[in-house]
Amino acid sequence: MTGAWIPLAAVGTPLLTGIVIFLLADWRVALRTALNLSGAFVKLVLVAVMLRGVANGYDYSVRVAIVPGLDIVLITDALALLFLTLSAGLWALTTIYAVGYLENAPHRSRFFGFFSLCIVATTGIALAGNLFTLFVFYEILTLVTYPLVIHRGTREALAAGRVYLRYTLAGGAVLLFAVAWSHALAGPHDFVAGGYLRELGTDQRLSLTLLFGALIAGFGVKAALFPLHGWLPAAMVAPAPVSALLHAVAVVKAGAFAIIRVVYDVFGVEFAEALGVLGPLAVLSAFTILYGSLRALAQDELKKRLAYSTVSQVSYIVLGVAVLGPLSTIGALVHLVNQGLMKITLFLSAGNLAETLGVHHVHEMNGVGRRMPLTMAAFTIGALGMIGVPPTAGFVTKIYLGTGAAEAGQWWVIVILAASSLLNACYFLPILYSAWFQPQTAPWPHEHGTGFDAKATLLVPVLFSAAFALGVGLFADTPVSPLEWAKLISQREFGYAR
Amino acid sequence: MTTAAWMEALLAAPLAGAVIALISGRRAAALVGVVTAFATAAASIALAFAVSRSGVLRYAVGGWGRPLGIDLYVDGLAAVMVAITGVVGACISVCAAGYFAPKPTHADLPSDKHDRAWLYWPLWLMLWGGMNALYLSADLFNIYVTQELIGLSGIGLIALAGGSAISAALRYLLLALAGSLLYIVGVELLYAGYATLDLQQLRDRIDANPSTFAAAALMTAGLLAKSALFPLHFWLPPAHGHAPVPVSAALSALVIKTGFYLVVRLWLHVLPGLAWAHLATLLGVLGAAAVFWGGVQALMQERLKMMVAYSTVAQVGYLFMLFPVASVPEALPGALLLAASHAAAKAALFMCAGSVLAVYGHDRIRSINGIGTRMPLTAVAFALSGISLIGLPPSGGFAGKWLLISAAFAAGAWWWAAIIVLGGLLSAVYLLRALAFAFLEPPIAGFGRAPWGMEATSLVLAFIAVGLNFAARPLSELLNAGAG
Amino acid sequence: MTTPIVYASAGVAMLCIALFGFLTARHVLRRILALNIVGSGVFMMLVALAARPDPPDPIPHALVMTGIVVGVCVTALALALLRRMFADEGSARLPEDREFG
Amino acid sequence: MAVLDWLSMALVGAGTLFFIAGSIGLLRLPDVMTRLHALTKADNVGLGLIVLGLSLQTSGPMEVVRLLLVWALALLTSSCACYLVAHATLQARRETGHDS
Amino acid sequence: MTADAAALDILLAVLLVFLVWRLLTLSDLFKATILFIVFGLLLSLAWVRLRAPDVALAEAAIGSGVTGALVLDALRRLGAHGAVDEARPLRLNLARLSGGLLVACLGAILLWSVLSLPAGWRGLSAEAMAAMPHSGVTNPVTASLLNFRSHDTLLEIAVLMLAVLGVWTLDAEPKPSAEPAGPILDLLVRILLPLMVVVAGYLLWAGGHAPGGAFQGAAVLAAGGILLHLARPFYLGNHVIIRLVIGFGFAVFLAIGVMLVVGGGRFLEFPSRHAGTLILVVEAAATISIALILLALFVGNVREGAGRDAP
Repeated sequence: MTGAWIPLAAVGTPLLTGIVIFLLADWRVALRTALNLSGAFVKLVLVAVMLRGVANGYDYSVRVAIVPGLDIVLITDALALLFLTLSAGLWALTTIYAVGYLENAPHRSRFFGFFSLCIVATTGIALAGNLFTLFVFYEILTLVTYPLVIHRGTREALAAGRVYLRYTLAGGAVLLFAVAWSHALAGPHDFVAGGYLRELGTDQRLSLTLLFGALIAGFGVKAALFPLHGWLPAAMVAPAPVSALLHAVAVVKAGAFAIIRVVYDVFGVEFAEALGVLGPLAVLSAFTILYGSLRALAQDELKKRLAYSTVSQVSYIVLGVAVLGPLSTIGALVHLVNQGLMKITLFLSAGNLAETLGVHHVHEMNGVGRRMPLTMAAFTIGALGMIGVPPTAGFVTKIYLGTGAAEAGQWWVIVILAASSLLNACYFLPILYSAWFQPQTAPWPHEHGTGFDAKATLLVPVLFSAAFALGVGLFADTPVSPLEWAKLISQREFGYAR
Repeated sequence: MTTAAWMEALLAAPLAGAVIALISGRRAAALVGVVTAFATAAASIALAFAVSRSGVLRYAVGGWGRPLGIDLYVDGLAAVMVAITGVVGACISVCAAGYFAPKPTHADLPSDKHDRAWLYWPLWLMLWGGMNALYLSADLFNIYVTQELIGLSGIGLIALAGGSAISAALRYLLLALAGSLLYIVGVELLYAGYATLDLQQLRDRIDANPSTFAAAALMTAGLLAKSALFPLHFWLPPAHGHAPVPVSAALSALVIKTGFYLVVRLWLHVLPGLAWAHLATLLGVLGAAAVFWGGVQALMQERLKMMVAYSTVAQVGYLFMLFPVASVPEALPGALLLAASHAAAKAALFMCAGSVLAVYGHDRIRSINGIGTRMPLTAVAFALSGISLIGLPPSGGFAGKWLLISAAFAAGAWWWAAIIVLGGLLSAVYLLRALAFAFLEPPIAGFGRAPWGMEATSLVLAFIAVGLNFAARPLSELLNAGAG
Repeated sequence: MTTPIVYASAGVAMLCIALFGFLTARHVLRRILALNIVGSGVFMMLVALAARPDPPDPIPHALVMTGIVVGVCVTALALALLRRMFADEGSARLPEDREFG
Repeated sequence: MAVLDWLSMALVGAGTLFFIAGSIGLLRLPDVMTRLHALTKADNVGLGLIVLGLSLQTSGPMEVVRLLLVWALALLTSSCACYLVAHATLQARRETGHDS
Repeated sequence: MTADAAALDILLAVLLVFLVWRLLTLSDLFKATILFIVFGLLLSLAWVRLRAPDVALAEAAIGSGVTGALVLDALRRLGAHGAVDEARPLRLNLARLSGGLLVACLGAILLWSVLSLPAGWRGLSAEAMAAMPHSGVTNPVTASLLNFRSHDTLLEIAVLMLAVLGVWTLDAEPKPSAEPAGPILDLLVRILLPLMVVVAGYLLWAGGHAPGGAFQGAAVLAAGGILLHLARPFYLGNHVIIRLVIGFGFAVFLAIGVMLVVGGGRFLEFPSRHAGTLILVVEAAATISIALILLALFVGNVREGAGRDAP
């Protein structure tokens, strides 16, 4: 295990940058940006090293003992790296965006400090080797995202913060109870490919089902499953980079990733099926998909509409996990990445619109395509991806989910997928139509600068993420794409034939 | 230096320091106080290491040996409590050096009290000496005298603040006195039954007869009054709320723990023979009631110091939830870790409240907008100690709660685990409510300046409270080494 | 009925009456006197216990002596606090016992 | 029963008689001044008689000296106390102006 | 047990219990205080009957003497209004009933444990007598106070010091406007004071072999001081001499304990050869300190012209 220091370095780099940035005064912009970017770059290098290592079967793991018989474990299996790559890449993009977005705003050191700590938590969740470590970093994520949600310091921000805390801390409490219960049932186990609760057999069916329910409820809060999604729309009051990174990538994906870990590495998907818990999970996620899309339809505020579409999109992943079979698993895994790319494109472009033209609501978007063509182009790519139009990443996911469901004989899933695609179209196409084909009817609420489009630092990240979203779709079959990596995971982790 | 040498130093240093401080009066009391504080802290940590190295020590004071003379018995449990008192006590002394500095920098201690501020040092060192003597003693009556020493010095310290602290000190005195007398009735019954006052001799001679049960019940009742468990908690909030900041920190963080320690010593070391399952459940239920009652009260408080005082009532509840699950080996380390991180975090919180009081002149929770920008150190200390009190992962409080919860599951009583988790949620509500105001814009301008020591020490204590997360392993090793 | 048993039972009686007196009294001076008497009751039980063996057992005597001295200290401080409270707040009762009007 | 025993019995009996007289005086007499009068006079004489009675029973001369010392002290303190109480009551009367 | 001795004990016991009940139900607290002092004196009589002369002396001097004086002084400060507690007739509400029930069953258990004690109860008297030869004194109570359980006594003196510190933390009270009590008291003081000092010295010295000792001697000395204070009011500030004397007893005791450790023994382990002298040294230092402490507690925290309000 010579490379054992690499996972620690992956968690340590953002931690170090975060602490140093906390100590910086607000006006030291250059130093802070340099620190941020170098931290992001070092992180990307580490991730690349780990990707190459894991691709050819190498494994780094670190074990730190906290309490006799209980350790913090960091492992680098293929699933961990999928989420890690996504978060590292998008963190770099969003940092650049945030530097531009928050120019001469107050409390920037505090903002970027917590921003890096948030990535520490996400990395920790990705590399967690057992349920306890996953829980520890999961709670840290709550702690460090709260100050970002209430960063603006207004009364509404505090109210949104209270809502956010109410959901996440309640989820955390249920989770603490569930993790301790799992330790009581099966002792402190690390994640095992086929799940370690299998040996308990189905004689303790009731307590195992309750445990599964508690774990899913705990993680479901962050994965915005139906009854627990209330905090996501409320948290849109946060600045754009926060809502982009956290609610499109880090926080929401952490919940989905954790559910994948629970189903595949704690219970094992066959044992879960034997317990009969996958069915209700599928129904719940399907309902969330439809519910999210319907609520998105009724939202006039752009960011609220995107928030509700995130609620429904994340449930695709949970649906893919809940449907037995290799294809739907691959669909779920690859959607983890695709949805991240597409959603960050949408949020960043929405941020551009708000920052440059002060456009917050859909009805103000008439003719914005002409005023800011590049941003709207990126927004269009993201929107089409969401609907699942062929060349984009979204299409890849839906194909795999559909064929997986058909293979598992669950026809109603395909109906759900079709209906949700239709609903996506219903709430995205009017935006595109009014943006491109409607003339500008009213003056922009408050316009900054008369330049061609948004500022460079805001525009470049948006274009990059749009390119990624498109590229992932187009070059799906190339060995380096997330789809390949998803197939590798399902083949290595869950023992399905290629 | 053998264990005995460290123990003698630990016993004599605070008492000697107190007398010197008394005699030196206004001029050098603070200097003597701080020097003694660091000496005692060093001795207590060295004692903990010595015990973990060479196991239990039985020491006959005066050379007479057990039934006739007084024995001191230093095992893992005593060493841990002494170490906690040492570390937190040293930080409190530094904070007090700044707080009672000659020129008045805070509205908390009225200006006409300043010629008597030097009295803090002899009283505080006596309190500390009393606590050390209590943890080390293995003689029932000697424990009574140390409790009186602690009680009296505590009352003197509370009365330093004057004003409404006087009636609070008087109520505390009456209750502490009544508690001690109940304790003494128990001691008399045990002495009548077994003709010895030594704890370990009692353990070998105990047999379950009604008078022993009555004695144990009376002593426990007396101790519960001292550690302010739920039905007998009403004296704590006014006493800790109105006392000067370093005093309320010392009382909430350390003095409350002596009552808890004695109940643990009584029921886990001296009387395990008795069938006390029902009493254990009663203690657990009272603990649970304390957690919820304290939490609700803390939520309704307007002032920061009163909120922190009520949160002490709640946190004491957690400690007493050890008893229903005490049969599981990892329950005790969990409770001690919880006690340690609560001590550090609570002292830090009181110091933060003190800093806010010094800067803004008041500590109303609703109007401390933006202390994050105005007093960054205090805000970070408040956040970290809040995290430890709630029991969120990267903190000592979490490790303690985790051990208690897994002990509850191991003992097959999952409902205790549920209560601990819900209690944590409740404390999250009132602590983070106060913290949220720190981020509110626009920040209100404060005019004063916090004493130099207070902000720094509160940050150090907050880091200790979080750092205790990694102390679980050495702590359980110390307890096993001391099991002896 | 030997002497120790007479005095021990008297001690128990004193203790109970004084404890009840302490619980029900509202005037702090009365509560201080009551606590002193509870102390004397316990000490009487202890000394009665010590009087049983032929050379009386000196340990309870030492305990009682210590107890009496500690009792004086606590009473002195309590009385000083009572005087200060009365001077400041005008009532010789604890805040929760005061009924106004 | 030697003559000495009879004599000390008689003396102690007389002493107690005086004490009883003093107590009855304390209960029956109307106000402070008269009660003081009864108390100090009767009790001092009573104590003297008892001391004399006991001194006959004592083993050696030192005991007698000690008894007499006790008596002398009692005399001194009770007379002073009587004066102080009288002085205080007179003062109280002067302030409040009515018989207390 | 001659019949009349038993009758005396029973009478005394009943009288004590009656006094306690009467004391706690009187509405006039001045009468209650007087009864409290009488109760203290009768209690010391009871200690004599229970063959505990040392405790009797301590009870008489400290238990009822000093405490009685303190309570009377406090009563004077409370004034007419404060001294009366209109004890409403004890109507039985739920709290009182449950409290009464609790206390009753406590009493029952205590009584049962007293009665069920085996007649041949030895306690530690055998061990104490065995250890007496090398305890340095012949009075067993002084031996157990200052040698067997010396740790207790050390902390007890610390408690005494704390009481004074506690009183000093309070605001200074205004000087009461008492004019001198007249020549008779001066005469009494001039005669009694030297006598009291001699008696205190005797008690201290006699402690080694007969009932007496540091606490009793200190109490008599303090009583002398209180008498002097009544005759000619004087006030103790907290300047260095007073603090030195107050801390002196405890400092000597602690210093000896620590020196014994430095000399190779254990904390407070008196070598039997000169335990007697060491005990005497400690007792002498303690007597002076405790006398001044008790006096300071009585004189209280008074300073010329200090204080905001007159009672």
